Amino acid sequence: MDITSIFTQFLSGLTYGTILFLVAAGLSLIFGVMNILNFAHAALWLMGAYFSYTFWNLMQEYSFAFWLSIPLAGFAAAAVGWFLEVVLIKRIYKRELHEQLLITYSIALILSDTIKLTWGVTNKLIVRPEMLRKPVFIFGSPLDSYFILVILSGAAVAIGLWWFLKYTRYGHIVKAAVYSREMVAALGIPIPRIYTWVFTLGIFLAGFAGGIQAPIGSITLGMDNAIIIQAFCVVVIGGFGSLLGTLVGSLIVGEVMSFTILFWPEGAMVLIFVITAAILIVRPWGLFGTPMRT
Amino acid sequence: AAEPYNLGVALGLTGAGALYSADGVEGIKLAVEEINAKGGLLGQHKIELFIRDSQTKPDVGVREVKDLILRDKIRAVINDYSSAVAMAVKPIAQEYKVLHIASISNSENITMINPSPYTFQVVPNSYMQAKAAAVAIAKMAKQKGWKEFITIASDYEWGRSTQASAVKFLKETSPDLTLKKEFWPRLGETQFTSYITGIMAMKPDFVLGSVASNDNVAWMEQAKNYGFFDKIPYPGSLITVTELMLQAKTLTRGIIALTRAPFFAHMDNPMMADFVKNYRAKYNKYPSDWAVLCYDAVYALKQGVEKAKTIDTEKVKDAMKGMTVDLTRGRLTFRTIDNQLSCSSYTGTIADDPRYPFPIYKDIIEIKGSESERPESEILAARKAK
Amino acid sequence: MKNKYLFPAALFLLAVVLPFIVPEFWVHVLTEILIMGLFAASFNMIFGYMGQLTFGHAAYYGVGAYTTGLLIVKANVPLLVCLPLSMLSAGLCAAVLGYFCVKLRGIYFAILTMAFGQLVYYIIFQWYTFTGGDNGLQGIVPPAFLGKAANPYYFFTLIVVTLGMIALWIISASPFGYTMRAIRDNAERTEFIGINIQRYMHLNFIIAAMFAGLAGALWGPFNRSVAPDLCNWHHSGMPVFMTVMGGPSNFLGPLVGSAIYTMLMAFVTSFTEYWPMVSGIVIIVVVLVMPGGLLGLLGEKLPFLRQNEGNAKETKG
Amino acid sequence: MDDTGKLVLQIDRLKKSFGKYTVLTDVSYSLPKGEIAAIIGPNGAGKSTFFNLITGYHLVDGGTIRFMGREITNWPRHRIARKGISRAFQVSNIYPRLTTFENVRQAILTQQKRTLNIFTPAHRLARKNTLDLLELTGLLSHVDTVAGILSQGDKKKLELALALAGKPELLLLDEPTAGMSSEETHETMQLVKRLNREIGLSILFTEHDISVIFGYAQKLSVLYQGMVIAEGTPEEVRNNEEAQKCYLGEEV
Amino acid sequence: MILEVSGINTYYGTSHILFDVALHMKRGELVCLLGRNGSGKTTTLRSIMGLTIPKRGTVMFHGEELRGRPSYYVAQKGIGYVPDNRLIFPDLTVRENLEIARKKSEHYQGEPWTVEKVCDIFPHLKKLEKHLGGHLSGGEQQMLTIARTLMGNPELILLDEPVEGLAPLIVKDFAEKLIMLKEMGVTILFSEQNIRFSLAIAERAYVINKGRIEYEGTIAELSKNEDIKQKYLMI
Ligand SMILES: Nc1ncnc2c1ncn2[C@@H]1O[C@H](COP(=O)(O)OP(=O)(O)OP(=O)(O)O)[C@@H](O)[C@H]1O
Ligand SMILES: Nc1ncnc2c1ncn2[C@@H]1O[C@H](COP(=O)(O)OP(=O)(O)OP(=O)(O)O)[C@@H](O)[C@H]1O
Ligand SMILES: [Mg+2]
Ligand SMILES: [Mg+2]
Repeated sequence: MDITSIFTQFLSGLTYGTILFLVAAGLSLIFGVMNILNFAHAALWLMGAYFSYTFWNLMQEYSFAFWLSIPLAGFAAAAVGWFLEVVLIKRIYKRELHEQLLITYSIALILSDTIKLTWGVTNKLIVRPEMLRKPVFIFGSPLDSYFILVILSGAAVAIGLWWFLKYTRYGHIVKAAVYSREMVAALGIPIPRIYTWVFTLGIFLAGFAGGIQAPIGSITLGMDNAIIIQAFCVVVIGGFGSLLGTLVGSLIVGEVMSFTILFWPEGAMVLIFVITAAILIVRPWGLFGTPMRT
Repeated sequence: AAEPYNLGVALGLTGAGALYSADGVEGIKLAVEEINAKGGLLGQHKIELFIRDSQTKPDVGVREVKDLILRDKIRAVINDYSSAVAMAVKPIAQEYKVLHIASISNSENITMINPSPYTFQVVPNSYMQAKAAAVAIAKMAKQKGWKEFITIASDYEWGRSTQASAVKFLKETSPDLTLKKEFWPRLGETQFTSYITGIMAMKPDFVLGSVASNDNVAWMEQAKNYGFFDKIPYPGSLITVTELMLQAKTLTRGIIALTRAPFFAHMDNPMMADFVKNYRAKYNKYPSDWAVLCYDAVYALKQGVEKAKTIDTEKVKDAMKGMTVDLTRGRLTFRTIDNQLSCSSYTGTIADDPRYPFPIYKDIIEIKGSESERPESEILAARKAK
Repeated sequence: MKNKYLFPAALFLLAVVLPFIVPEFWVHVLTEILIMGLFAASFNMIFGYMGQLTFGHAAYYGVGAYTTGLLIVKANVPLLVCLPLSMLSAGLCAAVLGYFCVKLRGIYFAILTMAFGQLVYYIIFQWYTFTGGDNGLQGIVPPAFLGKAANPYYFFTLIVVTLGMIALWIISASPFGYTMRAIRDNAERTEFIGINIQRYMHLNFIIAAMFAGLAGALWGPFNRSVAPDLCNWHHSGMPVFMTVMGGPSNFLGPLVGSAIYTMLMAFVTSFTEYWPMVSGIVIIVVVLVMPGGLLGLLGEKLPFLRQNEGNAKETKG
Repeated sequence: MDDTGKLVLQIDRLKKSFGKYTVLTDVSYSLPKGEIAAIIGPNGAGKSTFFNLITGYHLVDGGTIRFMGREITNWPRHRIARKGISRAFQVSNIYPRLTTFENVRQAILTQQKRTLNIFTPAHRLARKNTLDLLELTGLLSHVDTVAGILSQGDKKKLELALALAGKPELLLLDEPTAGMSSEETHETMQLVKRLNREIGLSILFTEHDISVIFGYAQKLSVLYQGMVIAEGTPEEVRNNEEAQKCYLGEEV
Repeated sequence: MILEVSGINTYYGTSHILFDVALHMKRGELVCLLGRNGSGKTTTLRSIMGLTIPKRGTVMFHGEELRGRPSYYVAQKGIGYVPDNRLIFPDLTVRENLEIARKKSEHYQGEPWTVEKVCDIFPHLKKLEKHLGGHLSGGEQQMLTIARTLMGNPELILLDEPVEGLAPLIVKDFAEKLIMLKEMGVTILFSEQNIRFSLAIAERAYVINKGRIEYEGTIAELSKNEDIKQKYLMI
């Protein structure tokens, strides 16, 4: 294998990793702040992709449609997320782990049928602007030009979230709230409101990631099924609630996928699970997470 | 009125097969409507449809079919998108003596091994398709002096059996071709970039693809944006009418591809012309391969009943053995040895056509069933080995 | 005092009588309820008694199913021999994987079991030459004496499942079972009274897996085929649904949950392809309205259903 | 040494740090069989840590711990417990969702090595022993109460019962009477004293309540800045200047 | 009068715990709430804080009705609470435990508290800054919870059994700190079992028994009232 093709493979691992990061970032944020593992995250991601398609489709004649539909997808998903939080998720903060998992899993089921009812079973395709239809070459390695946009968005989300977590206390509030919600409230922290907005923000990220995903291939039902498990792996490898961890975890999964495909194509997923299991056994809180009492 | 004819449909309405199955259901509904409008089977038995979701999972498929048989008292079931489901349903249908018509799933194993007299296949099976692709490719390989190739196939029954047969044929017909590498993306994969760059880096002379439904769309879209098709010939992979319609705007023109039942190849057949007309009137779109195949499945059954002159399943089953039927795809015969319909596969070059809002196949080559079927001797040998 | 056996006895009687009353399709559903009920009850050994949520229990169910499937298809081994062998293979598998799982707790435990479950799934999926890959195995035919009709196999299942449930009941009421409850309640304290909790949890994990394997072994001959989906994480979610619906703090909760869930599915899928939405809504309602599951709710109204499981709620300030 | 046979606990140069933070620098301690002794010291002196090291909750960094002449340093917790050291925790650490009865029965069954039994229904076993112990600790009126809703004082009693169920040779009590009213405090300490007298149980406890410390301990050790700075009879310690300065304050 | 509680009745489920409890605090007062185990001291403090909401009665803070408000709202108004079971966040470091509690509060007029300033009061905490809350000794946790409450800049602090588990020397030291806080203008209401400590520092006392306020008066008066002391405080 020559150096160019290694670099090419690295680049595609990077793009894959970025997409995973975009999906996992919101998941990790929600888990990090609210201690809820959101099974419905990928469904909302998918919904974001469909939203993006709809916006694009409605505004097709304008040249900005393509660009605008991506953030709009984020907002539309955030609205759904906000609704879900206020109506359902709010009721389960105090519940046990399995009940939270069941509720979010049920939401995922309901959402995927909602998607099916709304958009039908036919795949949706967004036609990219001319300038994004050809590959670019970086040191002789081809790269889908759209992925430059993807990587930039990934970076933007990473920086934005880093800022959010660094300059706010949300990360700490959760660790405190896990132990005693009552005490946190007695310190004057309005948990319900914080949770609502963090959840909404997390879902905004999911929808935005969906919008970013939409022009990559085609949008189909069931896309969320595969990615949610991979996103879990990312979060586990990187460490629950750690932004840096999520980023590193995504890149690890992306690159592992990308390179295993060359040597042991059938084994890519197996390897990801082996890595995830190994991390859990050796360092359950992940590469960058902090141990939490259970 | 006479007793109705209960017809079950168990297709993967959710999961990976939803896209194709939904079209199939539409084809079936149209056929049933037409038949019922004429009084039903034998002019008196109205067909009643019972539609279930097999979820593209074998054990769910089995449960749903059992339910159809026991509660809805169906006499025949059209099933499934997934070959694995069809294979799981086969013994159940045989046990309860219910006809089982496979109209989308096309693994050869459905009819080759452990054959059931109740199971019929109206779609060209994986062997026939692979052979058709190989014939087309071998010709091109000779012309262009190709030496090395790579395969990419979805990692499940259909992808595997299609890939295996195609590689075998290519080796037989063009011994100097070498298979450089096999790629096996997971069924349901959405990100193909690593495969794309991996393949491009190896610079094969051509790539043979058997990627399934939704994944196929994603794969081709993503590959295109890497300039994949400009660099590497991609002949003989399955690009059905569904993809032609879906990717009308984005599909790379000029690719040589393979499909199972393109309606435009048989517009000269009045039955097909009528079907397309009615289908468009009803659903406001052109029929995909799956709509055609499932429509044919119902008509094959109808003609079986007419030949048996009764709706009694035992008699219909016997009547259909080796029967010749008139379908949208022309006059075709079920092979006696395995109940496989001896139907054609189609290859051609993807190109725009002013008559349709999407590209179709140009220079279609119809590879007849008789040219592509597995020889009976091999089937017998395989059954013996089992 | 004895009336705590009343409810199980009534259920058993019902199970004996029902197949003579209901149409054949429902006998199949009943068989499924029993098999899934045993599966869910085995899951509850880990969830309800040990206090850990496993999301990979289907792996052991699948290993059991494949053991029986392979033995029947490839070697024509009698079913009665297959059952203990399936328990053994599932137990062995759990002995290896469980060793690592029991080191973790809570969400980490849930995810590790899920990762291992997926691993087993992918191995079965990929190992074409041995397991038939995603095709699964066909031709798993029950022995002739069980005949072709639904009832004989149903009664066979009923006997096996009843024996399995009795075994689980005995274990759960034994000192070992109470040690599990103690570990669930306060693992740290349990160490200081002199118990090697890792070892006990491992043992319990293996026991639970063995019974999951037994349930799996019954599935193949019932369905005539097995497929890798049986090991998938989606399938691991089923016992979770069932147990939560039925009530994890009641020994029969998982079985009752299996009945509700299976019948609901049999019913819903017959008229809509939007069964995921329906089941999603049902689960949400159950979780929100009946936190203790059906038996938990009924237990408040009908004391005879209640068992002294040491699960009374702690009133927090 | 000849008198090892008479020492239940013999600790030699024990060290413990958490990261850079050293809690115990060099602690040597011995406890003769059948004695009640107390360890006192300011908050954060390392008293609980000392107990945690003996019972295997934390790993020892240096030094040795001998119990009945046998070295038990860094044994796993459950082995130490089986060997005969029981403890009651500073913050009550019981089974909140099991009943008081089940709490104690669990500890007794463990002591009787019957917990691997998967055949006999648990309710047939150890009933009498459990009730006896509940009576002894004054919990009989709460047999079927779920332990989580017991009052603070009763939780502490249950804590003691769990420790006693292990039939220990050595009992470690970490602030056994914290949160109890003065009546209950003395009832509890009387019980402890009785056990010591009647079955010769060796007891080591910590307390901040001066009346308990001086009322019940036969031997006092003052732990300060990671070391034992004073040791002796209550009288000796009371008059020790250092002990006064760092712990008791002037006016005792 | 910054706090005026009148006629509150509080229930746990169906059991009636507080009966018409009334108390009031002036700015800068140091008041104690005495009573036996289970008499309702904790419940009274929780009722003011909004952690258990009284069924009837009023809790007026600076003339605003707080009964029925969520506890975060009460805290934001300027009431701090130190629970008897400490509730240190075990997974946060000492510093994080303090920082999470930092907030403005409506009625506080003094200079805002900082980590440095509270560490001046409890110098012992300074060297534990990076330790996890869960690793602290019992007494250290007690210091931390008080310090944490100060970080929220409360005008009124409710302390539940503040000296339980503290070494005698620290208790003495702590008594001085409380007086110091009081002199800084912070109003303090605390419950205690340690009568000696209470009588030494408080100005006024309430005695509660079986959920009813049985006595109210200055410490000087209480010291003289042997009847009340014997009947309710058992000394
Ligand atoms: N796991 C740990 N990690 C870091 N520091 C710890 C840990 N456990 C204890 N410490 C520190 O060690 C010191 C001794 O704590 P210990 O609990 O032994 O004190 P103590 O003497 O029992 O005090 P108290 O009388 O207040 O209960 C404390 O300063 C505490 O912060
Ligand atoms: N969560 C609860 N559920 C039911 N009853 C409770 C609950 N918490 C407290 N009680 C009861 O309320 C009464 C008052 O309790 P409270 O905690 O207010 O007493 P206290 O004066 O603070 O006692 P202590 O000095 O022991 O802390 C007690 O009888 C107690 O048993
Ligand atoms: Mg201590
Ligand atoms: Mg109190």
